[in-house]
Amino acid sequence: MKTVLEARQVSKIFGGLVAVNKVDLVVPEGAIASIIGPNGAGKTTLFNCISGFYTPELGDVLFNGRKIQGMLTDKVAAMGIARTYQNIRLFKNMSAVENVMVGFEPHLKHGWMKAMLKTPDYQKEQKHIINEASRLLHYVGLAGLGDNLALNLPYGAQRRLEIARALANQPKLLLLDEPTAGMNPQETDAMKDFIRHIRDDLEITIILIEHDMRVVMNISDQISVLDYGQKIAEGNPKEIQANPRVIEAYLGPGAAALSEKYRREKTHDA
Amino acid sequence: MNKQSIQKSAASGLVFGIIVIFFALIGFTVVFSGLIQKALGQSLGVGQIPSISSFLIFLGLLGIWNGWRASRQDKHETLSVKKVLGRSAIAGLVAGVLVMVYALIVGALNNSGINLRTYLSQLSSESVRFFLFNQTIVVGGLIHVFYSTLMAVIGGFLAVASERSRERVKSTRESIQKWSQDRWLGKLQGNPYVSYVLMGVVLLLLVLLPRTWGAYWNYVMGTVGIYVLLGLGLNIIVGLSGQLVLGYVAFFAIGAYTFALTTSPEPHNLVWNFWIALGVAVLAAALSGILIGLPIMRLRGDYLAIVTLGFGEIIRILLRSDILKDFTMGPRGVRNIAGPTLFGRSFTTDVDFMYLIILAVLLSIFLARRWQESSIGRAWLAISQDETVAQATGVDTQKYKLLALSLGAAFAGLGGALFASRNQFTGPEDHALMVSINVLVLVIVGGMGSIPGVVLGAFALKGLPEILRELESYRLLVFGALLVVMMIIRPEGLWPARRPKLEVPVEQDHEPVPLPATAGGEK
Amino acid sequence: MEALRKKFSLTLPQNSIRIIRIIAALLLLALIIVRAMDVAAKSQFGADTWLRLSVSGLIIGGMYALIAIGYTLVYGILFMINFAHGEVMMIGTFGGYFVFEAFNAIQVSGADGSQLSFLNAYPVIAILLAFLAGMTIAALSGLFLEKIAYRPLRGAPRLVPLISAIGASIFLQNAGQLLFGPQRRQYINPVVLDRGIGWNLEVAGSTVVLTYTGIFSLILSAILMVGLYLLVQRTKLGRAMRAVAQDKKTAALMGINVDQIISRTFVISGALAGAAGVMWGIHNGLFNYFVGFLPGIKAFTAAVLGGIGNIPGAMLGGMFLGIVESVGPAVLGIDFQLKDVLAFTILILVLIFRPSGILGEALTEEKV
Amino acid sequence: MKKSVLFFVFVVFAMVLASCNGAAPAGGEPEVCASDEFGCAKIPAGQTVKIGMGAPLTGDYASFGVDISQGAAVAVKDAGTVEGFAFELVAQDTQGAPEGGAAVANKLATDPTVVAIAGHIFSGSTEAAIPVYDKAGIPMMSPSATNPPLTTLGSKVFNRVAFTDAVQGKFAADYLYSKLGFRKIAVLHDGGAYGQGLADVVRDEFTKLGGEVVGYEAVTPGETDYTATLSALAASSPEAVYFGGYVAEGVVLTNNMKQSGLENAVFFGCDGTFGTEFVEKTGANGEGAYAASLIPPESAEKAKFDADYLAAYGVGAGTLSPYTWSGYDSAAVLMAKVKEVAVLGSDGTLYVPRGALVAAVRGTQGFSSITGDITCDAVGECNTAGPTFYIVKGGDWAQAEQ
Amino acid sequence: MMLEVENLNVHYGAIHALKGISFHLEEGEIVALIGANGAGKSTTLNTISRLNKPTTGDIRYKGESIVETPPQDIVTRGIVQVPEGRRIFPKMSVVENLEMGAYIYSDRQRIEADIEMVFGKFPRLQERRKQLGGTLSGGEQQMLAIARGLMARPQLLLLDEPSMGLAPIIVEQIFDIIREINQQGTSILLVEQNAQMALSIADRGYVFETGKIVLEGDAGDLLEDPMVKEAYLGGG
Repeated sequence: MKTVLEARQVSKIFGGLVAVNKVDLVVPEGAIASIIGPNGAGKTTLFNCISGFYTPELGDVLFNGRKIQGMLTDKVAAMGIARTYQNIRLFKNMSAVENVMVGFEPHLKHGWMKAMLKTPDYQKEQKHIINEASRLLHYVGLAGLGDNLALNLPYGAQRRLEIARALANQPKLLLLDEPTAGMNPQETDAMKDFIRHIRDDLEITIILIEHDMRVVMNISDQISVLDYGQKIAEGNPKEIQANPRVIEAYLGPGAAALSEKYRREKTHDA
Repeated sequence: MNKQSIQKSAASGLVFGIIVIFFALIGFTVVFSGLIQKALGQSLGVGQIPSISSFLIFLGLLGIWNGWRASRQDKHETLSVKKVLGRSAIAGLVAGVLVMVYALIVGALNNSGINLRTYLSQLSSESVRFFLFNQTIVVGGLIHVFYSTLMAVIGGFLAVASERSRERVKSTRESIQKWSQDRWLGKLQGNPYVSYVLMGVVLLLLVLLPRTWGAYWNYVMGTVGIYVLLGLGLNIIVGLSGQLVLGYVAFFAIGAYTFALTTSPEPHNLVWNFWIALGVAVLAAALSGILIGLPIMRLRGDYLAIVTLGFGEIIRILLRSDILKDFTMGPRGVRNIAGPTLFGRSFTTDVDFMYLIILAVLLSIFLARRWQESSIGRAWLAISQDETVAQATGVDTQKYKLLALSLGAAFAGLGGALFASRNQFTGPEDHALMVSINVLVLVIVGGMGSIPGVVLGAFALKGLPEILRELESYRLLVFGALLVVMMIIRPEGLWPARRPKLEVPVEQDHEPVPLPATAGGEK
Repeated sequence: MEALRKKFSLTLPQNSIRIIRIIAALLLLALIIVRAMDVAAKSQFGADTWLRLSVSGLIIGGMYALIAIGYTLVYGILFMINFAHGEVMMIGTFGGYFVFEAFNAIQVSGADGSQLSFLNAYPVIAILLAFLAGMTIAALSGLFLEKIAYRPLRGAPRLVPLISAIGASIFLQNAGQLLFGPQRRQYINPVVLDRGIGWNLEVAGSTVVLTYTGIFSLILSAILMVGLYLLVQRTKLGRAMRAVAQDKKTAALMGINVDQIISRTFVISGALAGAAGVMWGIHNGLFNYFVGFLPGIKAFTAAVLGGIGNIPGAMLGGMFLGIVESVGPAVLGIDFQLKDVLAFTILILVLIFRPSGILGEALTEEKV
Repeated sequence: MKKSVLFFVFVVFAMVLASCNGAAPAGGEPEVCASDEFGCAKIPAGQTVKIGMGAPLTGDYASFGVDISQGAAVAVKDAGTVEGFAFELVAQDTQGAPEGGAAVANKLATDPTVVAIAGHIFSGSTEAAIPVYDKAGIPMMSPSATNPPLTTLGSKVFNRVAFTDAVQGKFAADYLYSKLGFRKIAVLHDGGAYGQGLADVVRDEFTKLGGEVVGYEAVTPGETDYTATLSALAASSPEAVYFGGYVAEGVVLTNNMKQSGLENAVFFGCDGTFGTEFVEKTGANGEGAYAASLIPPESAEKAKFDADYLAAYGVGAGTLSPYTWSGYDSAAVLMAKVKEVAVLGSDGTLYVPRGALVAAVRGTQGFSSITGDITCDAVGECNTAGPTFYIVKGGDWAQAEQ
Repeated sequence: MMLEVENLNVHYGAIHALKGISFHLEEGEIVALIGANGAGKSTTLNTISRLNKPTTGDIRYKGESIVETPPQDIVTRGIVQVPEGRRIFPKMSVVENLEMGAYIYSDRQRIEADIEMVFGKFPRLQERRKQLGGTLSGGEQQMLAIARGLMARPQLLLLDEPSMGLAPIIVEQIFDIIREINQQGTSILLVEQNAQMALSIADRGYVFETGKIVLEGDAGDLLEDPMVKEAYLGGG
């Protein structure tokens, strides 16, 4: 299978603190790859290295075989890497459909002169992206909400709008940073299905940061575990769940077991 | 009456007492009374002290307001006459006593022959006596107490009355609104021709008015027009692309000086054609936008603000400096700048120039709208709201920020060139920091990112001080206060920007809906 | 959806921009050094001149620093530029002035039975009271400014308080003019602080006067700065101020009265500006209602130069700016008229290479 | 949609309001109006004859504007009436800037009862105003616009009682070289048109005379510490420092000279630094400083004016600016000329033929006032006599050896 | 009765965030508020802490209404909130953060003693006492946030999403600590999205949905409730 993204020995240092320490990551085309790990383990920093926010001090990031570290984020986006954010970052005072239209930016042909003159091909292009943006909103389930300001949308809708904006980039690789954070189990399930759907339908490779193990274990083809900036394990969900290092550093006994423990204590007290 | 209520009333009285004293100290009591007297149609010579009755009206207005404010302490309670009487009386009494104490001190000092004006420039002997109603200090002070209390109580009663009739006023207003909605406004709103008719009327007025309203208003409105140009430009930079630029005057100066130096016989004797020079001025300003922008692309927010402020100051200081004197004429400025010519004829009367400015404004509004509503405007807005994310979404932020700077600068260049041409003179003092601040203020007062807002803001900012000329040396004081009040009561600006409706319905059979369109509650 | 690609891109990759920037910086530095060496080789100025220039720079820098701290404190806590801060200083200047005037008018008999003004009989008390008055009235005006012009705007978009501040600045300036008249006034200093006298140093064959007023201002600003630093770092109020600056909501949850702390911040910054105002009057003598404008702009520049929101940065920025203004033109051999051009150029250069000022935290991408 | 309706209504309303400035035609005009180049100013019965003034009343230079307008206001009080009509001074704020000057000029020119302009203050503001008054035919008499080229613009209406920088500079250079015997001077100015103009003339003339100008610098107006600039100048040890600028900076410079290694150099100012304020605020430091002025030492008129001014405004004449007396004079000349040409119409309206007034002002000969006899030449220089030089002696200005 | 909330309504501008909710908390209890994001749980806590002002309704603490009490006095009375997202002061050291928690007290010795006390509970923090808050890991920050809350000697602790964004293994530690604090006599009002965990340690629970309480009851019962199971426990 073809490799879409490859990180080789990527390291990122913040004033003495090694946030990402020589991490290797290989993501094959069409995969859903998850990155898990405790808070502060360097997951988001790794994302930022891939999407061009940070330039790693060491190592290479290759996208479809081309080195992309050091490139500005807009160039990275134009190449086909789109992302969402842990704490939703939309253009709050623009309408939802405009948010998506901004996502088409790397693929627009016509500049300010043509916009000033409103040439026919400029108008055609604009019309095209309005239609496409509306279609994308429809696709993520926000049909009819497009003219609302982004900040007026409910929480779940904002998460989806963020994905729609990322999809408007027409990415080959989609980075999702905690897409189910703050969702209830129903919404989480729907999101899980949707992520899989995007992958299958649009043939986009997806890298996921996620805390909800039900999501991660359910949809991932490959899971990488980070701890203190280092990759401590990699493999498919089964392997990860069985990996003792992961359990020790991250998973613990599991929520069900914990819950059981507290309930026992409670009855004990009583 | 509980303790809290008494405290609040007393506080209101305190505030109003201080206001009255402040007005007295800055001589506003005399000037405003004079204005009232003039408004009542009585003449008032220069330097003459106005009549006591106009002063009483002035004090009365303040007193009534005091009583009104003191009475309405809580939005939710219903007022009763008893409540109001106590509150307003306390407020009036506190204010009155405070003013009396002031009057006693000032009056006594004045009577003892001390020249208060050595330290407080407005406290002439006459104005102090005027403040005491030309009575002795004790009588004058007591009149203040009595009058302040009386007026406050009246204000309290007015508050009750207005509250009792509020329901009625509200229902009347609603019914009128409903009627107009049904009868004509609603119909008109639906009618696509209305806006054309209005547009026609405005155009007609734009054609007719410069001919009729005289040189002074042509001058004032011309200045307003030039500030509209500046505002449109800065609106692109600050309002759309979100770069806080405090040195906008640099572009204005570059436009003005480029035009001036290429058309004036002194110092270079390049007497270029008006239109060529205009184009060169605009281009020079746009280019300077790019040049200034390039090194500072990484800066954001207040850092950008201070750096651009520095650029503005550098340009101004250089223009007036000795080292560039041979090139820019130093502090003396450039004179004999050309007016517009067309086919060998020159159009330099105020009316012609007004038309030129109107044309420039209309053209600029047209262009600014085009850009704002295009994908470029969208990219700018995205940058202004979250630059990091905009860039990660594929927006070439450097390109767009530079574009915004250079387009904004081009508007400033146009404004500068017209400004220089109209005045036939430009000097370094035309390009001081206050211009940048004024333009920024007009953009925000009008409503960030809103083109009609810019027009309104320019009227408010450049028109208002002219209207306030009646207030003479108080006009900037009043202007400053109005600015604060405006920001408090309407922070979004006079005419906030709206986002256009764009979404088009999608045929249902196109794609399956993969997510239930639920909304996870509200914020 | 067809993928449409941009064919050309003029933007250079980040690394090459960085390299260009470093090369430019080195070139610039080399240019400055060459120029300075050239000027030095001509030895137009002797050691005495250099000493005079540096002392003058330090004195003015100290005052800039005090005012700059006010900008930085307020910025740190409310993220707004208190444009009216220069006017607060102006009010402080007037406060001190009136105390001196009053004491000058009071006659007392001195130790030897001669008639003296109170000002000269008890100069220490007079100076203390002048500072007390100047600082108090400036602090109060800061307090009222916050209450009237800024508090109602809490939570409004960032530029709104800025405009309000500009309005307040215009208002205060004009109120100052109307109250006290447009004429320039002069501080009547006690004889011990006469502006003309000081320590005479023999340097390079000529006498350099270190005026008492200048040294006094310099020492006092140093004391105030140290005091402020201790206040912010060591006291409960200082901790509360830092907490509010970092996170208002959480600070409120700690039982901190956020509004009160903000008010106190304005009081402190006003008091410092007031002190600077009185010093300004004592050292420079002349002032009128416009006195706050230029120092206000300069101090704002200094605050940004040092990294706005950072207190040591404001101090450093103020001192640095003062020195650049007085020594810089001489070092580079340019007209003194262009000292502001030099100051702003340095500001721009500093910010190009350190986009958040000398001591400001590196402006990394906010945690994404 | 609703908003845009409001918007249009607003625009229309604003414009209509603004255009409501019509003037009613009147009958009973005297013949002279018909033949006059600019027609007549008509002042209906009960109104006042207005003397305009464009002056900085707010902003950095407010003290000049306030002072000069107050001086002119005293003149208005003294002027009495013309044919039963009172005079009125209309001082408008220019903030000292050209932009404000043009605005004020346009505003004043639109008022039919403004007959003459005692102004403007500052050359830039004046320059922007001249074309407007030229068109309207309103004579000007500036008390303080000293920039030499102003009278070379070919304007009919512009005159000034202030002498030009060129005249003063030449005299000053000569005085420095010949009278005081200095050979090495430094020249400073405040970066303004006035100061720089003077400084340039002095530098050029002094060099021409054979002296050496060892330093030429500008200071930033409004600052209160120039020790750095002065210290740098001190390195070339000039015998005197010539300063072109105003009293505020002059005072600071004089005071700072003592701390900057220039304690032995003489401060030589101009008419901008003359005045009681200089003496008051420099104290001992000012002793031996020079300045120029167009004011004769003492006269009965001056004494009366000083007393009137002090009584009316609580501050001494000359404390706010050195041009108080010029302000009085420029207004006084204009009103005297208005009295000469004004005609009372049969309808009770006062007619002031504008063209005749312009000519009358330009033709002023030997009008006696505080600043001496005012005689205008063909281009409108009404004070071509040289300045009187003053020196501070014993804490007051005394006439220097001429 | 420790805390009674009665018919509480809160508006943010035009948005009606809380629509007349009522609940109570007995002394020594752990009460869990569960529900989806945006259901109004955090708003409830913020209203109790008086960061928001309710439009109508009453909040009584030990029988006294605290609706008009300013936020700093709420803390003085013993109601302390540990906010969502930890929100420790990033540029202050661990010790300074703890001192901020004891802001309402000025007795130096007692504060020192309290710091030692919380260090006893959180040994990890003691190791990092000089470190700046911003450099701590997520779990450590959450511990610091709770420790800081304890410094105010709360009688009622409001915990907002203590498990948010934490690794499962850290969540366990945090919940252990919460339990311990409760057993030492502090009542706890716990807002959680992790309904299973929350209800496991809580005595009683309330289920929020779009600004209303739709279900309440004993924690154990809620855990078994089919509707809760379906909506918040993910069915399985």
